[in-house]
Amino acid sequence: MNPNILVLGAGVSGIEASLLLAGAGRTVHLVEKDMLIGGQTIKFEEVYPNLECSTCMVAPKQQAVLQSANIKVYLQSELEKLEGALGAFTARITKKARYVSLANCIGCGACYEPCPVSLNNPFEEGLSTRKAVAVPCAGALPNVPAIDPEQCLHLNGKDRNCQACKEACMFDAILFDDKDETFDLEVGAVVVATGFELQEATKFPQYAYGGGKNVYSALEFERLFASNGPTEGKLILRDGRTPQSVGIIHCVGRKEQGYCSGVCCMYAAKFSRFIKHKIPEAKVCEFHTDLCIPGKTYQKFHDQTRSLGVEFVRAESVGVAAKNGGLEVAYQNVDRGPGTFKADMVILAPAMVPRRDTPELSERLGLKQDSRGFLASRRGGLSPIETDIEGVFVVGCAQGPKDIPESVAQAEAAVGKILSLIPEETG
Amino acid sequence: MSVRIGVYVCECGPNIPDKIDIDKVLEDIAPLNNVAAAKRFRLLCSNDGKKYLADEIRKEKLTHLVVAACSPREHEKTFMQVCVEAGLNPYLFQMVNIREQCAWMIPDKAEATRMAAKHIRAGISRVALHGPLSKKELTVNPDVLIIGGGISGIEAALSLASKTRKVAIIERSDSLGGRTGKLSRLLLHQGTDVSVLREKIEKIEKDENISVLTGCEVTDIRGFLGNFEVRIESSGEEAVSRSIVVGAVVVATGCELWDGYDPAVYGAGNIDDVVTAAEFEDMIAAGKILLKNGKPPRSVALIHCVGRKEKGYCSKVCCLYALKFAHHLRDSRAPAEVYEFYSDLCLPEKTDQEYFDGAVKKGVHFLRTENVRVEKRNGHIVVEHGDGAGKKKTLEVDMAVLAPALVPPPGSEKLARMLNIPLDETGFFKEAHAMLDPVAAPIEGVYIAGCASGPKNINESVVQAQAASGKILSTLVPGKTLEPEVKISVINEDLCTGCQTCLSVCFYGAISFQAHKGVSAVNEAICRGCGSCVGSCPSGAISSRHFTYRQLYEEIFEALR
Amino acid sequence: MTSRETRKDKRAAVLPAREGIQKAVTGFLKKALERGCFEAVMMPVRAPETRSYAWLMVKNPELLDEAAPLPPVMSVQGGRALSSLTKHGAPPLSIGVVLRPCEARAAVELVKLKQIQLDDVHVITIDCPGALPLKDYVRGGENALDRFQALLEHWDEDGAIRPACERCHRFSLDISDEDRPLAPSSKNGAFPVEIHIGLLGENKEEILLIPLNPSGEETLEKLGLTPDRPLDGWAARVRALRKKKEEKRRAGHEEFKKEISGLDRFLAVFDACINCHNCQNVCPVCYCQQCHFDSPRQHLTAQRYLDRARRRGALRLPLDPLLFHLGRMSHMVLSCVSCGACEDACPVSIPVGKVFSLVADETQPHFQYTAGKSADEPLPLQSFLKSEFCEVETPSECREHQSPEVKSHA
Amino acid sequence: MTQNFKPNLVGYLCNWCSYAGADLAGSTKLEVKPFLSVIRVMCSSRVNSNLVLSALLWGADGVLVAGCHPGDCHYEQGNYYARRRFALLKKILESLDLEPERIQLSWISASEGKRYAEVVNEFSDKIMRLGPSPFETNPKI
Repeated sequence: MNPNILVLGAGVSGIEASLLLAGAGRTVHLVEKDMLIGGQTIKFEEVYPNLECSTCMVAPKQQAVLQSANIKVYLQSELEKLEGALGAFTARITKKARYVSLANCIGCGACYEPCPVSLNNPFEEGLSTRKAVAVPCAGALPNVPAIDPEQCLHLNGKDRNCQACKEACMFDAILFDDKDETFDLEVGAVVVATGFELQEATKFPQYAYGGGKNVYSALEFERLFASNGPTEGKLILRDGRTPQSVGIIHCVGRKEQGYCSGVCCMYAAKFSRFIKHKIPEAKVCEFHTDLCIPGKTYQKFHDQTRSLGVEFVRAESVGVAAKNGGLEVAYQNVDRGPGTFKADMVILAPAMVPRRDTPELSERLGLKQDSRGFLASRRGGLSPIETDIEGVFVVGCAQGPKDIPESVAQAEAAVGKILSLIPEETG
Repeated sequence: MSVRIGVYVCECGPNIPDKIDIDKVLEDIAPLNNVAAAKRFRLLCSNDGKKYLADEIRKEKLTHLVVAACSPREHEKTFMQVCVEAGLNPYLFQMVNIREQCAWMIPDKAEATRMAAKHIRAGISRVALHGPLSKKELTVNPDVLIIGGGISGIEAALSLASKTRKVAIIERSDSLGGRTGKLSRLLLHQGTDVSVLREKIEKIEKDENISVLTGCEVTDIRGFLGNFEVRIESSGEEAVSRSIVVGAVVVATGCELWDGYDPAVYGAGNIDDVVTAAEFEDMIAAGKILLKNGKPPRSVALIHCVGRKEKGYCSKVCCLYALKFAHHLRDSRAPAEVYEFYSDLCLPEKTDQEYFDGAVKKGVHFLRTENVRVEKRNGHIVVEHGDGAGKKKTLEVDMAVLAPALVPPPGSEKLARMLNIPLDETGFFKEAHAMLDPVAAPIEGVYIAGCASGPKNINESVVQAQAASGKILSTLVPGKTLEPEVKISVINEDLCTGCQTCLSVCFYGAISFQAHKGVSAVNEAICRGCGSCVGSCPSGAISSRHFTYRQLYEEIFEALR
Repeated sequence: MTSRETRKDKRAAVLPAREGIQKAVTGFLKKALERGCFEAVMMPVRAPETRSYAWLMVKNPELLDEAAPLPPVMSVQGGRALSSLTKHGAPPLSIGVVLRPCEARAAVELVKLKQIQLDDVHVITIDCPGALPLKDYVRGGENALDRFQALLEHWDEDGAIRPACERCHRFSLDISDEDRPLAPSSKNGAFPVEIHIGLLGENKEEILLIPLNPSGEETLEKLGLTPDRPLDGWAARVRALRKKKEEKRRAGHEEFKKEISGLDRFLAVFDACINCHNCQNVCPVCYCQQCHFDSPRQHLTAQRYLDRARRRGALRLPLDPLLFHLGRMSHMVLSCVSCGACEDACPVSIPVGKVFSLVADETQPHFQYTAGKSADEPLPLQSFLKSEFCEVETPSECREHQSPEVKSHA
Repeated sequence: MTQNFKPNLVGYLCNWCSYAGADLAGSTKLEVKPFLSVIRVMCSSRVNSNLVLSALLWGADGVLVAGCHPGDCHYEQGNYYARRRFALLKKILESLDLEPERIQLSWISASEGKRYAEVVNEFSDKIMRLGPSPFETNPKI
C-alpha cells in the first residue's frame, strides 16, 4: 500500500492532519485552493472561549508546514479527479500559475507599490483593496504574492508593456510566462478538509445587507477587528465614526438551511466581548433563538458576556432597515411581543454552508453529498469522518458545521484511521 | 583550537543595502576578537548563497557562524541545515535579524546602520559562547494503555492495536461498553444502531494484540512519553496486581449522570414513575415502558437541563436523547402524549434539526420553561413550570423522565494526581490546548478521549478516540526514536538547593525532585525549553541551553555600547 | 481543641517563675525531656566561661543548665539553625525547639521553601522583648546582660535593643481582636507552633504556657499542667504593646523612606558597603547554596569592565554592590520576616534591615501575602491569578474575560 | 538634551508572540524608533529580575519585557509567572523610588505589528523625556 497521503485544504484541519502525518514520516501532498495556507482561522483576531490570539496559535503550525521536508504544498491548486482505492489512489491535480516564483521571492513586497491595478481584496471580504500582485494580508504564509491574471494589465493583455512589478523585483521572481500545470499524485489515502463558506447575506433582503450600509456579515466583522485587518483592529463604521450601538443577529438562514450551525452563538458572544472591550459604553444587543452553547466551558463564557451588560433578546422574524442615517432592528420578542433597537452597526451570523464548489468536488471524489449539501459520511457508522470510500476521509467543516477543536480532532482522527489502515511496514 | 567566527551579511537584494551601509558595518566588526571573516553576499538563502556559506565554513575553518539577514523565523532552519552540510554543529550558529527588525523599520540609514552593527556585535559575542548541542534520541515503547472500556476506549484500542503495538484496556466494571453499551439504541437518525458496538467488542475479544482487564484499576503510573510504568490492581476479592510498561496512556474514563439534584425539586427516587434517563433507557431496552402499576403511561414529561444551573454548563447530549425518547414513545402502537420541558434546544449537529422537526410532526409538545418542579399532588405527578414570561403553570402526567447533567466519574481526581495532569473547574480533565490540541493532556504521552474531557455525543467521542490514536501513531512509530527539544533546561546539582520552586512553575511536569540527592532534575524527554524554571530559580542553578545567562548578558553588553 | 477557637475560650497553663523566666522555661524543657515529650531540645546555650550563645541540640537535661530560651542577642537566626538540622530530611528523633516569633516566621517560610522539615519537631515560641545589637553586646561587658535583664522586667526598651526589634510588632502571637483565631487556622497547623510562652502575664512571678494544638495539649498534660488560666490579661498587654510598636514601625518606615528614596540617597546609604555579603550569609530566608550574584556567571571580562569604564568615565570596583542588594531583595523580600539579622551582621552598620523590612511591608501586601503567617499560603512567585496586576502592563489592556482562578501546585 | 540623546533600550521579546509581532511591524514597513536592542527569549517567563536588573544597572536607559497576552502563552502559563515577577520588581523600584518608569512590561501578539511599533515608539519617547539613566551617569555606581 502506498504510504503517502493527499490532504485537500490547508485550513486548520488540513494543517493538523499534514503535520501529524509528516511527523509519522509520511510524505504528505497538501493541496490548497487559495494562495496562502491557514484557511478561515487566520482571519480571526481571537478565538473563543479563551479569546486567544489566533495568529499566535496557528502561525507556528503554518511555519512548521512550510518548513517540513515531508510536506509538499501545492497552492492555488485543486483536485481534478480521484481514482483507485485504499492504498492506491491516483489524484489528478491542477495548479494555477502564480506568476511569482516561490523559490526566488523573498517577500520584500517591492512589487506591490508600482503595480497600477487595485482590486477588492477577497481575503479582507472586500473591505480593503490590494494590488494585482500582492499577498492577501500582512503576515500571510507563505509570504509570497501572486498575480491575478484577470486583473494584471500585462497578463490580461490590456497593456502588454506593463512590467512594473518585474522591474521592481530584484530577484527575478516575477514569471509572466508561468503556466497552469496538471499532474498526478499517487497516494494511499485522502483527507478532505476543504472547509466551509458563510451563507451569502444578500440572500436575505430582510437584513438590509449590502449597499455600503453598516451591516456586516460575521467574517467581515472578524476582519474588521483583526489587528492585521483593513482597519488595523479599529472598530469603526464605514464613515469612520465609532459605533455606539451594535445589534448582532443570530440564526441568519437557519430556517432556510434547516440546521443550526452550532458556533454562531459563541462567536456572537465573542463579538460582543470585543465590542464591549473596545467601546465599553457601546450598547450591544444580541437577537437569538435557542442558545446553543454546549460543552463544559461555553456556558461560563456566555454568562460572563451577559455580565458585561450585553443584552440578549429571544426574538423571531428579525428585520433590519435603514432609518434616518442609522439602522433599526425590528423584532418579535418571543415572550414580550414586538420591539425595535436603534443600531449604528448590525452584524449578521449567517449559517455555515458547504463551499459552492462542493458539487464538483463530490463528483470528482466520487462521494455523495448529504441532504444539507455537505460531503456525506458513511451511514451506519459511528465516526462521521468515514465515508463510503475506504481510505477517503472528510474532516472539519467540509463534513458539517463545527468549531475549531472539533475540526482539529477530526483531522487527527483521520490520521489515526489512516496510520492504522496503512501501517508503516506495508508502506 | 582557537575560535574562528565567520560573519556573513546578506544583502537580501536591495532590501538591506538600501537601508544599511553594509561596508561600514563590516569595517566595524572585522577587527573584533575571534572574527575570522566578515563578508557580504547578495542572497544567502538562494542556492548559490547556501553553497557559498558551506564553502566559506570549510575554507575559513570556521568554528562559529553568524548570519545577519532576515528574521530567524524565516531562515534560521535553512542556515542550520547549511551548517550541518558543512560539518559544523548547527548550534554554533547565530542568526541576526537586520531586515525585519532593522532595515525595514528604521528609515534613517545612519541609524539603521548603527543598530545593525549593534545587533551583529551582539550576535558575535553571543555565538562565541555557544557550545555544540546534539539531538538526543530516545527509543520508545509503542504499546498503549487505555483507561476505560467505553466507546472511546474501544475505538482507540481498535485503531491502535497491531502486530507491532500491543494495547491494554483497563475497565473498572466487569464488562466493556460503558454508557453507550447501556443505550437502548444509538442515533437512529444517522442510520446507526447498537449492533455496531457489539461488533466492535467482538472484534476486540478476537484481537490477540489487545488485552482487556475488566474489574481492574490503575493504582500507580510513573514515567513519560515512550516509557510509562503502570501498576494495575483488580478491585475484586482476590486482589491481583501487576505491572506493565507502555509508551502512551489514553484516558477514556467517560462521564456519569449527575445525581446530586434536590429530590424535593425533581422528585426522583421518592415519587413513583419519576425516572432518570438511564432508567428509561433500560425500559426501552427491556421493551416495556410501564408505570409502577403495570399500566403504560398515557402521558410522559421529558425534563431537560436537570442540574444545568448548578453545574454551570450545558451537557449537549440531553436534547438529542430526549428527542430519541419522544420518537420512541410516539412510534409505539398506543402513543403517549409527550411533553418536553426545555430551556434552550441544543441541536448543533447538521442532522439534529431534522430529527427535531420529525418529533414535532409526530405531535410531541415542546414547552420552553424555567424553574421546573416535579411533585406528587393528590396521587398525580404534576410538573410545575414557569413559561418564558415567568408565568407559573402546571401539567399533570403519568410519568416524568429526568435528563440530568453529565458529570465526571468518581476517581477522576485520584487518576489526575497519578498522571500529574490537571482537572479544570468543572472536574473534567483539562486539555493541553482547548483549541488546537483537544485530545492531549498537558503531559506528553497522555491523551484524553471522549467525555473524560467534557460532555460529548457518541460521534465526537469516537472521533476523539481516533484522534488520540492519530497522535499516538504519529509519535510512537515502532522502530523510530523520539527527538525531544534540544534547547532545554539543565540543572546544576551543586547549586540546586532543592526548594522545588521550579517544579511549581513547570506546566509540563518536566521537573522532578530527587529526594535522595536533595536536588531537582529535568526530564529531557518532556522539557519544552520555555525557561520558566530558569526564570524562577533564585540561585540560578537552572540554565536553559542556548539562552544561558552568559549568552544573554553578552547581548546586553553589546546593546549598551 | 481546634485552632479555630478564639481567645475567649482559650486557657493557658501557669508556670511559676520566681527565679526568672530563663530558669523557669529551661526547667519546663528539662521536665519535658525527662517525661519524653521529645527526645532532644534545640536552643541557644551560653558557652561556659564566655558570654557568647550558640544553638545546641541537647539530649542530656543536665546540659540545659546554661541554656537561655531567650538570649540577650540573636547570634544565629533560629530559622537558619533549624534549617541546618532538618534541611535534608526530618531528624530521626523528636526535637523541641524554642524560637523567637521572628525565628518561627522564618521557619514557616523555610518550610514552604523545603529547607525545613517539621515532622516530629515541636516548635515552641516565646514572647520576645527584643534582642540587643550584637556589636553592643560584644563590647558592652556584663552590664549588657543587666540591660537585657531590665528589659525582661519592664519591656520598655530605651533604645537598647536592635532597631529591627524596636519596630517589631509581631513579637508575640497574632491576636489583633476578640474573635481572631489565636493561632492562624489551617489543615496541618499552618503556623506550626504547639506551645506559645506568654511572658506578659499579670504577674512577673509566673509565665503562661499556651497550647496551640493537640500535641501542645498533650505535652502539657504529660507535665501535669492544666490550661485553666484565662488569657484576657496577657492578651490585653500584648495588644497594647503591639499598638505602640505598630505605630513606631509605621512612623519609622515613613521617616526612613525620606532618608532612602531616590538613587542618590539610596547610594548614600549603601556607599559604605564592603561587599562582604554578610547580610546574605546570615539571612534566614536566603537559602541558596550559592548566591546568584556571587556566581562566576556574574563575573565580567576585563574587556567588559573597560567598555563600561570608557562609557562612564569611572567604574567602582568590585562591581555592582547595588545589583547584589537589589537582586537579593527581588529574590527574598516577599519572604522577609524583618528579623534584622542582616543589620546585626553588617560590619559597617548599613541599616540593611530597615531597608528590607520597609520594602517587605510595601511589597508583601501587594501579593496579599504575609511572610511567616501560614505554611498553607502558596509562595507568591510559585502561584498566580489569571487576572491580576493589569496595572503593571503598559499600555494596560486588562482583558475582562480572564476569570480569577488561583493556580498553585501543592 | 533629549535632542541628541540616543537611549540604549533593551527589549526581551518572547519568541512566539512579541518577536513575531516585531517582525510583522518590519514586514509591513512601520517606522520604529532605532533605540531598542531586541533579545529573543523563548518565553517571557525566562525573564526574571536578574536579567532586568543587570540590563538596568549596567547602563540600559530602559528595559522592555514583552510577551504573549495573558491566556495566549505558547507554554500555557509562562507569562502569568513573568507578570508576577515583573510586578514584584516594579514594586521594589517604586517603593525605593529607583527609576521604576524605566522598566516596562507589554503584551504584544504575533498579529500586532502596529502595537509593537506603538509600544516601542512610546517607550522610546518616554525614556528620551526622562533622559539618560542615573544608574549610568551616577559616578558612585
